[in-house]
Amino acid sequence: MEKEGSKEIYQNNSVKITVDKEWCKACGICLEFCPQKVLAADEGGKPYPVNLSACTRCGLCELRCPDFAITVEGVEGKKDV
Amino acid sequence: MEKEGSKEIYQNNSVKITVDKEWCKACGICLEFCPQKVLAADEGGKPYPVNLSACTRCGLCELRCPDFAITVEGVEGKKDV
Amino acid sequence: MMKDRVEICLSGAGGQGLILAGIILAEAAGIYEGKEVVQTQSYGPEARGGASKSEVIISSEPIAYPKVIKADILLALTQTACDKYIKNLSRDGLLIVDSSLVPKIPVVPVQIYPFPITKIAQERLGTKLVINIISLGIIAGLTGVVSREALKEAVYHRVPSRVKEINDQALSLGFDLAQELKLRERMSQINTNKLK
Amino acid sequence: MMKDRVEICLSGAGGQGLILAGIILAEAAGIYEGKEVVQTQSYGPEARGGASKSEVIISSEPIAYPKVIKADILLALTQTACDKYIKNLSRDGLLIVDSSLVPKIPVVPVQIYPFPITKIAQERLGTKLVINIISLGIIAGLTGVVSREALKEAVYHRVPSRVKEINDQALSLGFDLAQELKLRERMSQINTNKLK
Amino acid sequence: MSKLKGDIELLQGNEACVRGALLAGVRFFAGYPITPSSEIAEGMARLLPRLGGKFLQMEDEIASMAAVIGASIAGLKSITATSGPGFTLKQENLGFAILNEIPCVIVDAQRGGPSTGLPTAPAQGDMMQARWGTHGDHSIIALAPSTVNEVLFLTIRAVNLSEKYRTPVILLLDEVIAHMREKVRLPLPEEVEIINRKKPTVSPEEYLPFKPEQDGVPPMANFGEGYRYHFTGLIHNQKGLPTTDPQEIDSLIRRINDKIQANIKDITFLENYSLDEARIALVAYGSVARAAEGAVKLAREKGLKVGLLKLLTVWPFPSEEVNRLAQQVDLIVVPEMNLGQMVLAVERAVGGKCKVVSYSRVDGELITPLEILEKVEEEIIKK
Amino acid sequence: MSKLKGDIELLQGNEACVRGALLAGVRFFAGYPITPSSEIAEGMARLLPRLGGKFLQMEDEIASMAAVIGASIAGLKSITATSGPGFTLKQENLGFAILNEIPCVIVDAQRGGPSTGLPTAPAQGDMMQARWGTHGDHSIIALAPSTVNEVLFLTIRAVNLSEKYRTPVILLLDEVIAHMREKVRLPLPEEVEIINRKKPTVSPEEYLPFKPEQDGVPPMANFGEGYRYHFTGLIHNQKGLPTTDPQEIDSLIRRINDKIQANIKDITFLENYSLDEARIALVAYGSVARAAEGAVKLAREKGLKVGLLKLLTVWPFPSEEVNRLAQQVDLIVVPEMNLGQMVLAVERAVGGKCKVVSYSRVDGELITPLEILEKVEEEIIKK
Amino acid sequence: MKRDIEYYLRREAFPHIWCAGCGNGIVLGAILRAIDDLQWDKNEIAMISGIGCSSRITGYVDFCTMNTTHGRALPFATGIKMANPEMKVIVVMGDGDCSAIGGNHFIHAARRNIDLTAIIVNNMIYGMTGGQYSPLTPSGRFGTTAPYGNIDQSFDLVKLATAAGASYVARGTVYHIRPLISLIKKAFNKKGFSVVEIISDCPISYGKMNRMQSAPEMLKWIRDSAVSSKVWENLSEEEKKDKYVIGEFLDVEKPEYTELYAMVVERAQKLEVGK
Amino acid sequence: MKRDIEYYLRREAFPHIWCAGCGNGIVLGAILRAIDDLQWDKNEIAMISGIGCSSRITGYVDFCTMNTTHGRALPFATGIKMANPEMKVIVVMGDGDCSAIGGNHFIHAARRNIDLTAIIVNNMIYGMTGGQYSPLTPSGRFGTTAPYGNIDQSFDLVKLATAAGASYVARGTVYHIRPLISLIKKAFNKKGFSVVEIISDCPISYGKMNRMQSAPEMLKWIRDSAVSSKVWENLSEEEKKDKYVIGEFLDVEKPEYTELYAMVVERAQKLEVGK
Ligand SMILES: Cc1ncc(C[n+]2csc(CCOP(=O)(O)OP(=O)(O)O)c2C)c(N)n1
Ligand SMILES: Cc1ncc(C[n+]2csc(CCOP(=O)(O)OP(=O)(O)O)c2C)c(N)n1
Ligand code: SF4
Ligand code: SF4
Ligand code: SF4
Ligand code: SF4
Ligand code: SF4
Ligand code: SF4
Ligand SMILES: [Mg+2]
Ligand SMILES: [Mg+2]
Repeated sequence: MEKEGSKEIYQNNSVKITVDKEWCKACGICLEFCPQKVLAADEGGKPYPVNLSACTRCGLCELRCPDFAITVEGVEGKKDV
Repeated sequence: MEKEGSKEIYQNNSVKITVDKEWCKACGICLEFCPQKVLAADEGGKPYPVNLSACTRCGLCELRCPDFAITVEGVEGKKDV
Repeated sequence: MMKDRVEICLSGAGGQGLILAGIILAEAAGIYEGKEVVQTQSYGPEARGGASKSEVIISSEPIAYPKVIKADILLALTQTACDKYIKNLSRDGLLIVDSSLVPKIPVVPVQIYPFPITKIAQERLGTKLVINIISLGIIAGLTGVVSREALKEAVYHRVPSRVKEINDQALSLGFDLAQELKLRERMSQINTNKLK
Repeated sequence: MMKDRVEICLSGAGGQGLILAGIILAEAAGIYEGKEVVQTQSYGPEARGGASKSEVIISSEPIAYPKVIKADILLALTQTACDKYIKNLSRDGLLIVDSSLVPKIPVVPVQIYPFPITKIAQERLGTKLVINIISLGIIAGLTGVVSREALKEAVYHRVPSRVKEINDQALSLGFDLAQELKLRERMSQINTNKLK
Repeated sequence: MSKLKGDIELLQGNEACVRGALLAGVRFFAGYPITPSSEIAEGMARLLPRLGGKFLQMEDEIASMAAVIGASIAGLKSITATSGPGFTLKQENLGFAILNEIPCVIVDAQRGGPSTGLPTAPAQGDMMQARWGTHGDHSIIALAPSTVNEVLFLTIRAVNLSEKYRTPVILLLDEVIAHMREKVRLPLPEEVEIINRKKPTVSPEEYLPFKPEQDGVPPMANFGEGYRYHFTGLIHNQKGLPTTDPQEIDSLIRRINDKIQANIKDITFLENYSLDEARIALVAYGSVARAAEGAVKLAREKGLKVGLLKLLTVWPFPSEEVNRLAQQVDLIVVPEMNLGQMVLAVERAVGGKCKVVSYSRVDGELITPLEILEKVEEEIIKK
Repeated sequence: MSKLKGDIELLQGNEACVRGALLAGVRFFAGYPITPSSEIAEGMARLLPRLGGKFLQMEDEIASMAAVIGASIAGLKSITATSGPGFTLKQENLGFAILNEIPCVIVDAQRGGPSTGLPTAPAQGDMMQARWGTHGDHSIIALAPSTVNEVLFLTIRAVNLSEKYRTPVILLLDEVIAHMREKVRLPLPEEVEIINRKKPTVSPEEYLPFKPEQDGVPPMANFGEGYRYHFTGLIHNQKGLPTTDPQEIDSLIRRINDKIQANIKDITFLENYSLDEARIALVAYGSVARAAEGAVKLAREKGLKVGLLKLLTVWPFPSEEVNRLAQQVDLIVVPEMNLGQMVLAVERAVGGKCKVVSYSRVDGELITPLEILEKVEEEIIKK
Repeated sequence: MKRDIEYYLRREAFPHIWCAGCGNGIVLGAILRAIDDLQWDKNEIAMISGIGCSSRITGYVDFCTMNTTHGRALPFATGIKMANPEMKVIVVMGDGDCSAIGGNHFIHAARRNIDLTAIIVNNMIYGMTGGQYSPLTPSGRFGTTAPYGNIDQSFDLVKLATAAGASYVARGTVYHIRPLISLIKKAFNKKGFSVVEIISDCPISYGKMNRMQSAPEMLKWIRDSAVSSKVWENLSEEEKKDKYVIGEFLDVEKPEYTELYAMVVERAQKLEVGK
Repeated sequence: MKRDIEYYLRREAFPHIWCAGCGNGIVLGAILRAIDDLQWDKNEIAMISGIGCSSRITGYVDFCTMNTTHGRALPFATGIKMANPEMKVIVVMGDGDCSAIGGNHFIHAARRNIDLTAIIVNNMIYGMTGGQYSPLTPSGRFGTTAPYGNIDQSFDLVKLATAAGASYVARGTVYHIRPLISLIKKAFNKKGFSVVEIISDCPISYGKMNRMQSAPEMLKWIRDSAVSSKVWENLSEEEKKDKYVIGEFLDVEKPEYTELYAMVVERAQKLEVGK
């Protein structure tokens, strides 16, 4: 995991998930509805990937996040979510 | 024709038509749509029966008069219009 | 009629074209003769019906108060209007009534000119729609408050072209009626004088 | 705490139950101990989020001005609230913070009592929903501004019966925390004295 | 341990308003939610049906005001509550109620304005609007409490005055008063004086719904009681039918104004704090009156002869009392959470008899006692 | 025979308003019909499309006011017209326009009130409402013509003032003025001074839509011109975004008030009739000013030293001028077709410096010169 | 027992203010005849209107009446009905009153399904203010504010009332006078929100601008443009143009508001006791 | 070219004021993604809202924006569109904003068929004022002003918009996020008045009172209660209870208002010359 300001970046060789810890309000939507159960909650309730390799880059977490706090990109560049 | 205040009463042995000359505004509806052409306009445009005997007591003139100025009764008593 | 301020009240019912008459009169005097004019109107409640009046003030000087205080000329085209507004007529004023619509002419010490305007309109022009213009002709003819030419221009300016002709005739008819009456008056005066 | 007028400011974020805490505190002092009280509150814009505060004034005399002028006691349950309201704290006031939510405790010359309230609540009671009541226990325990009995009555009166027990525990927990701290303080004082 | 006294409760201003209304016999509420008045609607929704009364949430404030009038005419004492934006929307039908002499109470819990403004901040920006918000000539009664206890009692008074004078009454709260909680001793029902609208004593045939009695107020029959008559927003005669007769018009317009002005003594509630011997007077109302009271205390501690005239009735404006005050003091300071509204009425009432100074605050915060004191001291130095 | 002068026309007050607006560059009208203002809508419906402008008949007055604001923001000079009941309904969005500093003109052709009142009778019952009708603190500009010619020119001024000060301007007619016809010399377009809203001189990135220039007025970019920014009815900062910062709040509220008050000299139009050496002054506006002028003539004929101060700008109220007048005369009589509204402002401005007397008429008839004279004489005798 | 219509009139207010031939008088007659048929007690009837020529109707009838503000008759009536559910509450509105400024109250009264009868006198124009087009003026027709022809789509009140939740919806005309009386009677009898739209004539403000100079001419147009609902369904869109459909369109049973509210009162009082 | 969503945001206004999990943020994302797909120029977009939590949306986007008065967004937008028909005008409203106080403007905008897109964030409650029931709160549910359960019938906005004259009407949800973006895109592309109602979650003001304590719980309810329009038709009334239908319901071509008005201008100017 890398940090960039308030952002935490999780990356493997196919996907990059960024969580903005400041904007995230720990609502739990992204993790609850991730089809692959990629995400888990940290102690503040904010998401981090526990299973990054399972991520299909479906983009649903990003699309449903009410706070623009999580983004999913292919490592080749921004994924069309 | 009899007069009773502002009312003019026309009557034969089956029907009695009363026109209130004060309330009547000479709109012409009653005479225009009398199915039997019973009514004609006087010089002020107000109705009077020219053909009382043709009246079927259908009551349409009374029902359509916007000014409650014409009534039709059977001579035996008020006609159910 | 050479007073500084002439107050004219045109009264009757909604639909008789009195507002238009007032406008034409004001336009004739104001635009075509360069006088100062104000035209106001008043009508009943928001809805139709009831008495209606149109007032015109003509003056050689700027007009402060825009409403008629005591009318110099009162035109009454209905009984209701006549009864309602007669009290506003000046003592040395002129009352012009349509005798076909105002059966009960009030008994007041003013000059009264009854004309069966509606009846004549129907008979001579075949329509009742121009009684307002006939009335203007009568007023102008009797009083000279505005010239015939100015009135004619104003009528032309305000009525649609398809009805210009009939309105023209109506105006003439009004002037003729006034003329006839004046003549008759002069005659009767002569006669009266003779009798003296 | 025997001042005539004690001003208490409970601050944090919407959803932390501070308004309710203020009401309970006011009710305890006002209804169950017969003091004069005023409780006011202020929140952000019409919508949710942002800092929120609940103020309680307790006095032995009628209260004219209903808002806190200089707080004698400030409870801060978020960093934002702490930063925003610390300036309202009186110089000889008391600052109580939830150290699990307020990492940066301001450096000010007042008495500061940090408690990891949320953490303890979660650990000992298994819920964060009662930090407001724990806080009340701490405040009362530390300052005696209101009695334990009165607070308990007020809590019972205001919370639904199915959560009475947990709230009761929360209150006790708060008093215990205050007690512990006081003890520790006294100890350290003794120690300090010894060193002298 | 139990409550010290069974009938003492800690109530929010808005809750006290609900309780006062119910004690006064209100059995109908129609409204539309708006901060900071919504707790009144919520309290009514909960309590009215328990008393067999009716609570209606309408589609907007216009409809709420209409429903309140309708319900009052049908015989229920009725109330509505709102804040600035909604108060503005109620104005058209408020005018209808004034002209038709319908008893009802409108609560305006003032927040910062204009427009949506500051929904959760206190202000006193609607004081003049309460007087002049609807078009056309009219008078109005408006009351402004400054404690929760006063909310309770002035709500009862508002209902009573509306019934007594057959007129809408406005209760002006502000965000502080509306949301503040204080101890209130709730009166027992039998302790509450209740005034009901006068009923006609004549038969339906003889009844003239707009014919005043001695006091300028006509008796009012409720719909459904056998008296059939007409209400209209047009100027009407004593039967209630439209008129264009100048005399009838004049007498209606003047009467609905005079019935309030002529009874101003009965309608005016004021309170004095340390005014005897005062050389400087504060005139204040609503939450600011609390600050002013605080300022008086501070001033007296400093030996300054400052007193407070607290207005509980703001409209009709107690000009006479203020004028009298102006003859006693050298200076009147009017602290307000607006740009200076009631100070205009004060200046007019004073008519040059003493100096009048406005102290205004419009930043969403309650004025403090110290600020007022400072303003007073500043003025003293100027002299 | 032809017209004496091509550009002299006999126009109704309402028509003159339409013509003035079009000359001033108005290209958008939204409204809802109501007597006695409907001819303005009708004229706009006919003439606006000829000039490529837009006429919209909305579902009600609330929507009309909203559409006018929207259109102004999108760059068209905009106007709406109504009468009492509709004016009341426009107040909420009027407040939005004031707070957001949207140039636009609202015409209120006053009729008898309150409520539906007397739809076809003149009155001046909305004078105070024009000032205080919307909730919250604000200032307003309101003009009141008394001749058809003035309607034309004050409409142009109203549009210009609204653009110059980025603020709504109210034009107060009354039924007499609205329906009256007089001769008007229509100015040629090149004779008309036109003021347009200041445009930003900075780039979109630097633009702060609520940052005032020296004169207190911020430049205004229209939507669609490349400047993207925010309007809100909440109290906002210079960017236009909501704020709860007391200082930002205070400075906005005071600025939108001050930009008008500070320029009162530029905004105030008055006329004097025979005021030099007058011992008695009439203060009047609208159609009543015509009666007052008549009364002055009558009085002068009788040798009474009476003059007239005619208010063309009624809000902000020209207190200074009235105060100065009070120092010159012994008596000010304020004739109004209401229960005495502007007289309150006069009394306040006079501050006891001379006697002020209200003469009021509320029966649907225009006050006459003689009545006013009689009132003056009555007061003279009293002395 | 049939009564003279005058039994229901405030005679002193007559002759009424409406123009010669105005449909408002015909509507008034139809309403009174329906009431007479139902033998309702005058004391139990509240008749509420807004502002407009049609709304002046309440001044002429000997019931508990109210001529309210423009567009707001329904919420006034709602207050009356809630306060006294025993009253029979009739609301008369013009097309502008009901569907322009009053549109929101109309759909909300329907949504609540409160037991009121709304009678809309649709003369397709703002009559009282002198002929401005209304939301029910057909496209292409003229008004003083539509000098180049009306470009607005007009509402179909039947569809609107149905979509909003009414219980009974019908449309009649002042020409088809006997069927009109029946529709009104059915509406009166309905428990719930009932609507009768009546196509009416305004020879002055509408007729004159749309080449129908007199009341009889307008009635003829009304007669000739009306199509019964049965026939309507089989018409092509082309054939429907410039015509309108009359008849009954909705008649359903569902819970009425004051009855539902009575249940709220019951529930609240039980809770109170239980507490 | 796809852009970062942040391109469309006013970053300085973030984090936004909405509660954790509030559907308003999801709606905002969906709108911006639709705009991004269409590659609209930010300078040409006006986004107008009323008052409510959902209406705060306009403060967060980098367009020409306006947070107007409660319920009045549509007439403000109408003024903008009429004055500058080139602009793409999007109107965002809450359920209360649109259907309670704003109901009349909604049906009239639809009637005029003016080229605006109305997006209604239907969280079934007055969120901002703390949970009073709205005209879209289902019967039987609770609100702070419905402590004994809501007795009001709720509007069906789809039916209402259709009856009133809209050109395009659809309903989506914040759960069904990709279909939602497509519906919004179609609405944006429609010439005429288009409506997208979005079932959204308000865990605070609605959820808490109706036994859904968190945003995920509310989203689950939204997911489980939604039925596609195809399936819906085959459900019995019983089965429909407590469910709602999503999909597209209307998509027709008809004359648009600003285009019709352009013809008025043409007509008027021809007459002018002819005169
Ligand atoms: C708030 C308000 N706006 C406008 C008016 C003016 N007004 C009176 S009646 C009316 C419309 C009348 O049309 P309609 O409702 O169709 O009734 P009709 O006269 O045609 O019977 C209008 C716009 C008013 N009285 N109040
Ligand atoms: C005229 C007016 N009345 C009432 C209010 C108070 N108010 C603000 S938002 C709102 C309702 C919000 O509900 P909704 O439109 O559903 O939006 P949400 O907050 O649920 O997104 C109300 C009643 C107001 N601001 N203005
Ligand atoms: S992109 Fe899809 S699979 Fe990957 S974390 Fe997000 S929701 Fe889960
Ligand atoms: S959906 Fe967004 S705000 Fe919610 S927990 Fe996930 S990242 Fe945080
Ligand atoms: S009752 Fe029928 S037939 Fe007889 S006059 Fe009247 S309309 Fe004609
Ligand atoms: S229908 Fe009535 S008003 Fe018309 S002419 Fe016949 S009697 Fe007279
Ligand atoms: S204007 Fe039309 S609706 Fe009004 S009374 Fe005359 S005919 Fe009837
Ligand atoms: S109250 Fe509801 S709608 Fe408002 S921000 Fe919170 S969750 Fe969203
Ligand atoms: Mg109509
Ligand atoms: Mg909502």
